[in-house]
Amino acid sequence: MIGVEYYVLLSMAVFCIGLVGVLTRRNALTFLMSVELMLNAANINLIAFAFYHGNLTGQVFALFTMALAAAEVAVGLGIILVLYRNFRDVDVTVPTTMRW
Amino acid sequence: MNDWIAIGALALVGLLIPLGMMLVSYLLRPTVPETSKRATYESGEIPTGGTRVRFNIQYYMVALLFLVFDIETAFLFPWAVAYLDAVESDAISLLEVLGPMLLFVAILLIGLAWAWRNGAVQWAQTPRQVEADSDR
Amino acid sequence: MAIYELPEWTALGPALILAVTALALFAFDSISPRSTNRQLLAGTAVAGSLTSLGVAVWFTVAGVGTPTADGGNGVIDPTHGFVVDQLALYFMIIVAVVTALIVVASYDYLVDHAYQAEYYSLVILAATGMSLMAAADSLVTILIALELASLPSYALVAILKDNRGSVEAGLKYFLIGSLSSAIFIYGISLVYGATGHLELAAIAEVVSGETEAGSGHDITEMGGLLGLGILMLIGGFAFKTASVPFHFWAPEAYEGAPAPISAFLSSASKAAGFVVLFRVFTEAFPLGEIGAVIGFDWTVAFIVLAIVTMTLGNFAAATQDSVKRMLAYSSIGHAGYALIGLAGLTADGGELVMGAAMMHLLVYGFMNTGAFLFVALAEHWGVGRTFEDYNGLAAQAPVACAAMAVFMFSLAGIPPFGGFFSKYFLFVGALEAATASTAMLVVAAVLVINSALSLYYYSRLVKAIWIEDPPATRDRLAQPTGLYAAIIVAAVMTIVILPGFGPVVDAALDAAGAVVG
Amino acid sequence: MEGAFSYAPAIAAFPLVAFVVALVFGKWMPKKGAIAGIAATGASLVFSLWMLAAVASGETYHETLYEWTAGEAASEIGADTIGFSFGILIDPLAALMLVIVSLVAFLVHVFSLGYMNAEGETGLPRYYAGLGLFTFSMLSFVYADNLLMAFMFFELVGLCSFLLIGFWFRTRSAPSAAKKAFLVTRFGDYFFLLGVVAIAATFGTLQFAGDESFVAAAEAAIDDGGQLFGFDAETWVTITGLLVLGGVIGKSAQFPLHTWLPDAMEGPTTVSALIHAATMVAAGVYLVARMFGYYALSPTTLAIIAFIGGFTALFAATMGVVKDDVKQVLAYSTISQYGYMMLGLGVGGYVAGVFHLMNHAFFKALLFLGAGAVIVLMHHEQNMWKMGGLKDKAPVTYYTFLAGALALAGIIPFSGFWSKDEILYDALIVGLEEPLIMAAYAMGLLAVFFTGFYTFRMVFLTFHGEPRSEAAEDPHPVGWSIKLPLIVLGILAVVAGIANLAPVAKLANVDITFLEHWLDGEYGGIDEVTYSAYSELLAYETGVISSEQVTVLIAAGLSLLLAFSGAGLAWKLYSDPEPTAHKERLGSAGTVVEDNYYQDEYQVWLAEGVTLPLARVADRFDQTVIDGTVNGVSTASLFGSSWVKRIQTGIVTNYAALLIAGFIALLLGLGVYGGWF
Repeated sequence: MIGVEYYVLLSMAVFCIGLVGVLTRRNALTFLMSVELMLNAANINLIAFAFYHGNLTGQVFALFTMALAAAEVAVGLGIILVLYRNFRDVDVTVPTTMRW
Repeated sequence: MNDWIAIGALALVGLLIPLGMMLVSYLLRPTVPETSKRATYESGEIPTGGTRVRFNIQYYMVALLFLVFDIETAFLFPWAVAYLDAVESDAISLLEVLGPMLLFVAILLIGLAWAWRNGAVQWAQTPRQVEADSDR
Repeated sequence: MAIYELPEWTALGPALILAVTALALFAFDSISPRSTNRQLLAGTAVAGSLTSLGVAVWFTVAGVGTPTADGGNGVIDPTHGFVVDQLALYFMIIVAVVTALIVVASYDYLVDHAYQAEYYSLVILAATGMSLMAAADSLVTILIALELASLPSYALVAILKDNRGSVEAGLKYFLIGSLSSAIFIYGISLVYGATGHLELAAIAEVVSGETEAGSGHDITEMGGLLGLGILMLIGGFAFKTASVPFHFWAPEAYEGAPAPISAFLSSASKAAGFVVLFRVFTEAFPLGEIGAVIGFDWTVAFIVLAIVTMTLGNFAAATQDSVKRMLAYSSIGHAGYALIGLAGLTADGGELVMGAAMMHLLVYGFMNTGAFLFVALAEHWGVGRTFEDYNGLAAQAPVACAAMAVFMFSLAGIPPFGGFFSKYFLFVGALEAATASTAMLVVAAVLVINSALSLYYYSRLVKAIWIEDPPATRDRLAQPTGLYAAIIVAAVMTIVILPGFGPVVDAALDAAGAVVG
Repeated sequence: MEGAFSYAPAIAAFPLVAFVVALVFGKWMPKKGAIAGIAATGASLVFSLWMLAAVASGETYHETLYEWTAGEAASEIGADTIGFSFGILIDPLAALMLVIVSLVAFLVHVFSLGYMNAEGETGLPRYYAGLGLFTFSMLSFVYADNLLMAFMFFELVGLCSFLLIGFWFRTRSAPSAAKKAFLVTRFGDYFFLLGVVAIAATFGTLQFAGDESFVAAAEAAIDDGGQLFGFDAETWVTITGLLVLGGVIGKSAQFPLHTWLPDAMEGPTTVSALIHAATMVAAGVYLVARMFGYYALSPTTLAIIAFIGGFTALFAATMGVVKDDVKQVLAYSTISQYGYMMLGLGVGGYVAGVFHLMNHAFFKALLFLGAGAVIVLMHHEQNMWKMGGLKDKAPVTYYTFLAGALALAGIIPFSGFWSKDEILYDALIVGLEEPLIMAAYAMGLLAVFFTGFYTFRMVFLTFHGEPRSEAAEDPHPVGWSIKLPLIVLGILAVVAGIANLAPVAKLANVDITFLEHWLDGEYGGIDEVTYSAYSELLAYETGVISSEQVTVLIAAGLSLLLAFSGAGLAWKLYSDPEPTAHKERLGSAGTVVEDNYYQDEYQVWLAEGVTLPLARVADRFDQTVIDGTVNGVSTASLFGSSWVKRIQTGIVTNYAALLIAGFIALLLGLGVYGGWF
């Protein structure tokens, strides 16, 4: 049986990949995908720990996380659409009318 | 630890096989450049326009709707799993079993109705249709 | 009163009423999507939020959450994952009040706006989330309620679809928000991993060693994991409360959003963030015991965050040109003040400092909402956004400007107004906590310094409004009823909360005692 | 009379209501607030008389109404709690004073109808509001039962005088006079405040009367012979008494803080009447009478009071001699007369001092109102050299004014004679044993001559002779509202002396010293605050010349002689139809006197030569060091601000990076702190 720590390492790796994506990619959609990656890292954890602790809480929670992720994407895509309409671009570094 | 060596070896082999095949193919094949080879394949039709077409915004709308409602159905599964046991159990009344899910579905229905009435599922009109509408 | 004759799930009434209101608005919009019956829409939203407020007040008065020993009805567990106690009701009241105020104000702000029904239903939906946050006592419900509050907020900030500022604000809010919630959820997964539970009480039992974690391992082995998880939770809440370092969205989101929404986010949303913060940290990670597991008490983190947040918010606000942005930064500063409520807790006490933070959030709910609504009024007039543009408004709209002066002085903490008292209690509470930890002395000192600095920029606005001469070219200013009503109510409350401070203090201290003690 | 006292607060409340009414609704009221003021002061007068009757029937009232704070505080004599409260003390002295104050205030209000309303003044609501507040403050001060409450209303009285003296604030002189009055009296009050604090810290109580009073505590402390703050108990009582006396000297315009009073003539004449006769200036002397038990414990303080009083009496009288403005003459006469009261109190003549306070209130109010009437007659001309001949044209004004003048000059049998003579008699009998008091007595006696002179100079110049200006030839008529108060006060000026015919009593050996009995609590009083109780405390030896009757005769004869000779000299010099000025004959002395002994000049020099440079140094310190620090801090803050806000670059990716960086910094910091690594 594979120890739970490997799952944690895997999830952390996925989380960090997502994080790097957030920090380096300028396309709003990629940003969103990277965040999804981070959420999935959390899901890995939850499932692994649910198995480890022997209760279903984590699995159910993962279900909720997925639903939330979907809702978030829905709202996010809507915002990205109006972003494109206003700025003619989906680059997140373009809108800088407000700063300081 | 030995298990891990085996896994590592397997991974290595798994990586080498496709790479080797690509290498062999590269060495053996004749090179005959031809434009139709580079063209986009569209089920045998002659391609029109570039690959980077802009999709109609309605694609996103439908995709969003699909995404949201699709994911919501995932919540039905745990309920469905527990349903039979719950119905047979004496401790829980039928209302307590069905009520929450009916409420959940009702809320979803309100959402769907809203999206529908606000034109989210209505396919966008082409310019020609708009013209036709205004002519009438 | 006859609380017990009601089923227990009705204890969530304030939140459920809001939910029903939101659904009713959606249903209405489904039936007639192109209706512009603003009276009906706004009226429904106001009625819903006022009913929610009334029910929450009624529950408080009826003694829901008051310990049975004191003649109350005790804490009620309406359903799995929720709890209705004094803390929950207190913050439900704040949320409902702010919602009512901004809905009333929005009536005028939204003239000629295309998405009336959507706007109101999203506001009420977000309020539902915030109200649920107040009662959530499991990480699952907390997350769902938090997202229920966040997602409509993203959309609301960006609701002016053709306004680049609004869209940009929405984008930034959404991106930082999604990143923060990813961190938050990951934190939850780590806490779950370390303890095997998501209910706060169950987590606390594991942390204090009363029960074993699900897998039977010793909790101290997982100390690092739990510590990282807790820090990530702090991150998620810091986003919601606009605290450093998760505050970056706030200046832009508040500046770009429609002003009523800025008011909503900076008052209600922040308060909701704080109630979850208070509940999670006092209930799930009991002080003293947590130190043995992760190596330090989490108050240290909040001391650092409070100091940095206060300082950054106030310093950045000092030299702003745009009034709305100044208020946005000052809102960050006030989040820092409220954080003192957690920083000053000790293992065996701290109701005073936490109660003070809660009082501050209530008073802040009025004065900050009022201030942003004044900005909404200015946007309605179209006078511009900088301090100079506000010059001499008092000559043309003395009532609203008097109210604004009240808000500014109250925010700065000048004696006759509510803001002074809550800040004073915070200061006293911080000093009291300093007996346990000398770092709290620094916190108290920073509080004073920042208050002094804040007086500078708040009074700058008062000076612009009242003392400077108005530009000759300004037209007559309209007097929109709804906005005026909301502003005046907020101003009156900011003032009368002073004579009525006794009950507020009692309520806040009781609520704080409920979770601390 | 049961329950009369429960209405006592109303006495002060009426004028307060009038103040509010005049301020808020005055603009729309028919007489701009005058009616409200008259009604209120009239009601106060009725209630005061009721209190007087109640006290006469043998009751007194001492009640704490509201305690605004109380707590633990260790005081020097060992009391460990202290409370600050509002309370009412009505004993014979307070009851008498209440009647005087409300009567004068009432008459001044009535007079104002003719003086202010009829003359078409603007800002009348403000005027009547000021009068109302003034009356309220003074009445509250009078029946205050503790020193702190007295202090508060003492200050309020000062504020009201500021408001009313500066009533014509558009002129150049009135605001400056108001400021001067305020500042000079504040200077005295500063010491008063110190005294209040010192007494509170020493005895842990500020009550005037009762077992808990600071007077009783001081007496006990002196009897114990212990030390208070490192001083002998008596020395310490002297020090605190002198501190409180600072306030008295300022308010009662005693040397050297008298300079504000002549300038205060810039206010409306009615206000002058109120200030001089019954409120502000009287407040100082009343305070000494109120806490006379405390001063009686310290012979040093008493001697100082007596000497200052005697000196001021003479000093001010000489200045009054050369003034041309009718109000100025009266102003200096006020200073002089209050000097007499101080002299009387200082030599232990408690009854005499209070008696003179009462008589003076009547005749000085009369004189000022008379002067006001003259000013109305003269179309607002105040220079006596432009008057003359008003005797026949305004007989009511003339005869009442003459009654006041005779009382002021101390001519038998007018009221002023009886009280002044009693003061001088008391001074004389003490002076026979104490050389310092003898000197004070001598000055007081000499002042009688000058008083007679300047009073009749004023009368002659104003009313006698030929009219010397057009205004005097054709005086403006005055109405009933002016005449009525004059007549009332005129009668009182004539007959008030009956209250205490001490010389007659001593010579004829009949018991007609009603006021003495009154103040002695024979009709009703509080034990520790009676004349006889004070007499026991006094340490003065008294002497007589051969026998008491002879001494009485000598004292009375001397003062009468001097008064008559002063009046006679005035008659000789100024009773011509066309009187001429005689100032030149005084030579350089005249110049000195006319310039008020350069009192203003030296005080200005003190202010400009000493205080101003000091203030400049302080200001320089404030500007450079303190402000520099503050400015530096604010500059640094704003610089920091402009730096801090640069973090917010506007690029959301940077935010994410900073957010993560901040999070990692927190993680590392706490990790190190918690020992994770």
